[in-house]
Amino acid sequence: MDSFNKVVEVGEVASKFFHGMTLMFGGFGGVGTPPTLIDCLIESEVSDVHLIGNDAGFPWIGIGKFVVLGRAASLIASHIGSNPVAGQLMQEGKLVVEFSPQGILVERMRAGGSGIPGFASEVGIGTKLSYEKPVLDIDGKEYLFESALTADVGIVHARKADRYGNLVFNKTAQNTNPYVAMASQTTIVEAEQIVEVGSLEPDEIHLPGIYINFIIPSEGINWKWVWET
Amino acid sequence: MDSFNKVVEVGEVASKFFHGMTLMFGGFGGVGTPPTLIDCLIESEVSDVHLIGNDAGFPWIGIGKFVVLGRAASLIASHIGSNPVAGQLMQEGKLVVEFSPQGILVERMRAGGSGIPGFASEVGIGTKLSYEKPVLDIDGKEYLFESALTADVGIVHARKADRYGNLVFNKTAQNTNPYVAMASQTTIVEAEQIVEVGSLEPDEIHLPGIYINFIIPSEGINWKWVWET
Amino acid sequence: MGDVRRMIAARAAKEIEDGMVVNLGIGIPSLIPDYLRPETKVFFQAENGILGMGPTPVNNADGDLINAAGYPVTVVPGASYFDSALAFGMIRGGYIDLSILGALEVSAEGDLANWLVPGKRVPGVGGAMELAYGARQLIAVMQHVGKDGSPKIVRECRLPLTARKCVSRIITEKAVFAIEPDGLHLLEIMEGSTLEDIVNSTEADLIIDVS
Amino acid sequence: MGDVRRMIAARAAKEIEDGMVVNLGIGIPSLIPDYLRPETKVFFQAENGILGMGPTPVNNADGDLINAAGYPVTVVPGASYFDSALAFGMIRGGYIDLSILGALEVSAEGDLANWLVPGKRVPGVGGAMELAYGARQLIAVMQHVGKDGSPKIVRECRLPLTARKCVSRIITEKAVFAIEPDGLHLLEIMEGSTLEDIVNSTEADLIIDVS
Repeated sequence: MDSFNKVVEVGEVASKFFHGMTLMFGGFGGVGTPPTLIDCLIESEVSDVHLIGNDAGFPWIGIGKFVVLGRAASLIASHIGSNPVAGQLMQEGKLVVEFSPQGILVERMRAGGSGIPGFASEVGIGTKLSYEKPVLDIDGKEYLFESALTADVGIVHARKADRYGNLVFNKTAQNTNPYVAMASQTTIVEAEQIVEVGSLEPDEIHLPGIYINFIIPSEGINWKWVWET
Repeated sequence: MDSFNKVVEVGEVASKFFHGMTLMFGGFGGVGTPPTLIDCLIESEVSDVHLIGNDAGFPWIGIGKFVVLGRAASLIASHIGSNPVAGQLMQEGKLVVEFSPQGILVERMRAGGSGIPGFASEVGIGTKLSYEKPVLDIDGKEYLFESALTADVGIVHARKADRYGNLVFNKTAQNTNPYVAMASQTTIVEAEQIVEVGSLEPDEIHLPGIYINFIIPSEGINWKWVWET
Repeated sequence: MGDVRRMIAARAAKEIEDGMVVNLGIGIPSLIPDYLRPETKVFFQAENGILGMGPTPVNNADGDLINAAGYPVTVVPGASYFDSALAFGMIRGGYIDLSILGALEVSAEGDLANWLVPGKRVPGVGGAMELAYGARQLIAVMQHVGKDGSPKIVRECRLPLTARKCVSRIITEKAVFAIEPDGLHLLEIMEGSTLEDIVNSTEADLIIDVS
Repeated sequence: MGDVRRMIAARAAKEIEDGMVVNLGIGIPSLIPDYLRPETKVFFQAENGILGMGPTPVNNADGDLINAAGYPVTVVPGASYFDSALAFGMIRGGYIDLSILGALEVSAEGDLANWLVPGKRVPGVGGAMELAYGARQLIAVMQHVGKDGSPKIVRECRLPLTARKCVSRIITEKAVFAIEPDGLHLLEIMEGSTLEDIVNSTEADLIIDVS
């Protein structure tokens, strides 16, 4: 592989998905979730997938399109309220859901991508979410230990990518994407625009291409947002 | 104070420095250390200062200009090799130095500014630097606990600031500056250029102005770099 | 009921002062900006990555410019975009002056329950725990009693907690309360309500500061 | 001595393969780019915040564009700038393919000592511990023996450690070694040196793979 040209056809990345994989996805309520890669995942027919991401999307938006097919075995997320099918699968015992406070979740992704095994937190102490977490006693104070999260495959979305994988995000579509890229063994980015190496300003790059393995061109958003319906 | 116009005269910020304060400074070998604020600190005559920053600068560059005056009581840094006077003060027992691995140091600043009490690390395990750190045992694995760092006052440097304190850094002068701003109770930025609120693109801002308390105009670098001498 | 929610939002808007950075939760808090004096200088933060959020766009909504509830917004001059880790770093780090969140129950000591009703639909916790932990000041807004008439301002929360001792003020359609070290103070009786009604519909003991 | 250092750098340059991301330490490693084939596609990372560092500028050095040793550099097409936390996140996270660091002592098991000589000037550890921890492959470069002729490739390091079991290869002016689970392998004898000389000036036991 030429590390200075990571652009491939959508068809080529389908083989990166595998049965039983841990898959981390960028996005917040579907915004910043890569639509073309979601369809590619659905078409790949892999199942028993362990998902990690901010939320469960909506039944017809983002990762939600995959969740409703029942091919995810588990999900680590901060909420699933926007996807009632996810809640139903959870109640039926078909989807194991672990809730993490939203910022703690993205911080755990960052830790996983930055060689930090975990961190201390006071968020959620004494609540239902803290029961299974190790408790640290540091100088007489108690903290929860929040462990790093990593994934086999990460799918992210960017406004622009150069062929090395340097990324520029757009507005609030950045959200968890940088950390998904860092924490995943194999990271695939879907970019709205692909440009030549050297055409992005070094100071305008939000995420260096070192974290990216494959780049595919986006076919654009193919769902209706809640506020459009 | 008008939070939408934090620009003040240099003279006004001198009163923010105080005897015995913990002062965090941005910069890496003096690059990205604010020269006008360093002079302001020197003129303020405060002493017994507890410094936190990447390194001790050079005797005539960056924080080094202050360190050589003997008015710092302690320094947490990753190295002091470029400032022999700092080494001498340390040997004489006049400056207490705590070494932290370079990336762990900036990560501790980030933790301090992000409400994270500390984090687990494997860097430096079994070395001289690990002796006094708490050891965590998580699922049978041992980690060092690296505690968050915070400061009373932080001094940072930026290429551009708008009057709210939104910052744009220049090239490698960014380094530790964002984290110094986050981890300090009162953060003063010295900017090469000050622009009106609304004239920076929301996606070009490297650090949101929420972290900034005061902005002063820079009078420019007033030292010779090593490679210029 | 819409009127009740708008009445609470209008009262909560008065808590927002010039120069504040404010994070508003979903539900009733999202109605608050409609009741701000237009000259108020305030920056709204959205935990998905905006500081300086503006009103809903009149047209040309941008699918990449969304608030934390998933709806299109605009930005004001001086706004910045950032990733979610920085957004929550701001929140946990104490940089949000005020957060106004919807609530299911609040205790006399300021414990907040707002994320989970056992046996009902499970939405998940979202960012509420971190706002409760990190915001310098937290105001809980809610209807004074449940649909069955049961009090929501209670001695001890029965629902799973979001965070302990985090709420400093409660605003309902009947009253405004402050939580102080010595207990729950009744600060203000809203128009259309009475002291007797408030005492009867509040489980927690009250220190009455109004005449 | 300059020639010895350049000889080591020239040999180390051959370890850099197309497509790698490489972090070079100060001292001998900083001389390596001079010996790369110009067509090598490599990205140099600097831990102060550059990916895609280029050569020293011929003129118009920029005080804000500096390598980790404090000297002016340029950037190549595709370069990016970032803060030090991200720079070290990359390093600890295993995104640096190869780091080449100067060394004071290396043990037969790959323990590295390169930051502190007790009783001498105390420079501090800088970023060495993290490069030793995180780089996928770590090559130590150094002169084969100390100024007093004492071996620097030792059974156990006497100097304070930077990290345990991190070095995979050692390059000196006399030889190239690989550290494998079964011990220290002599891979290559440099021009001007002999097997006898290497054995005599190396404290650690050798597995000799050269004829």
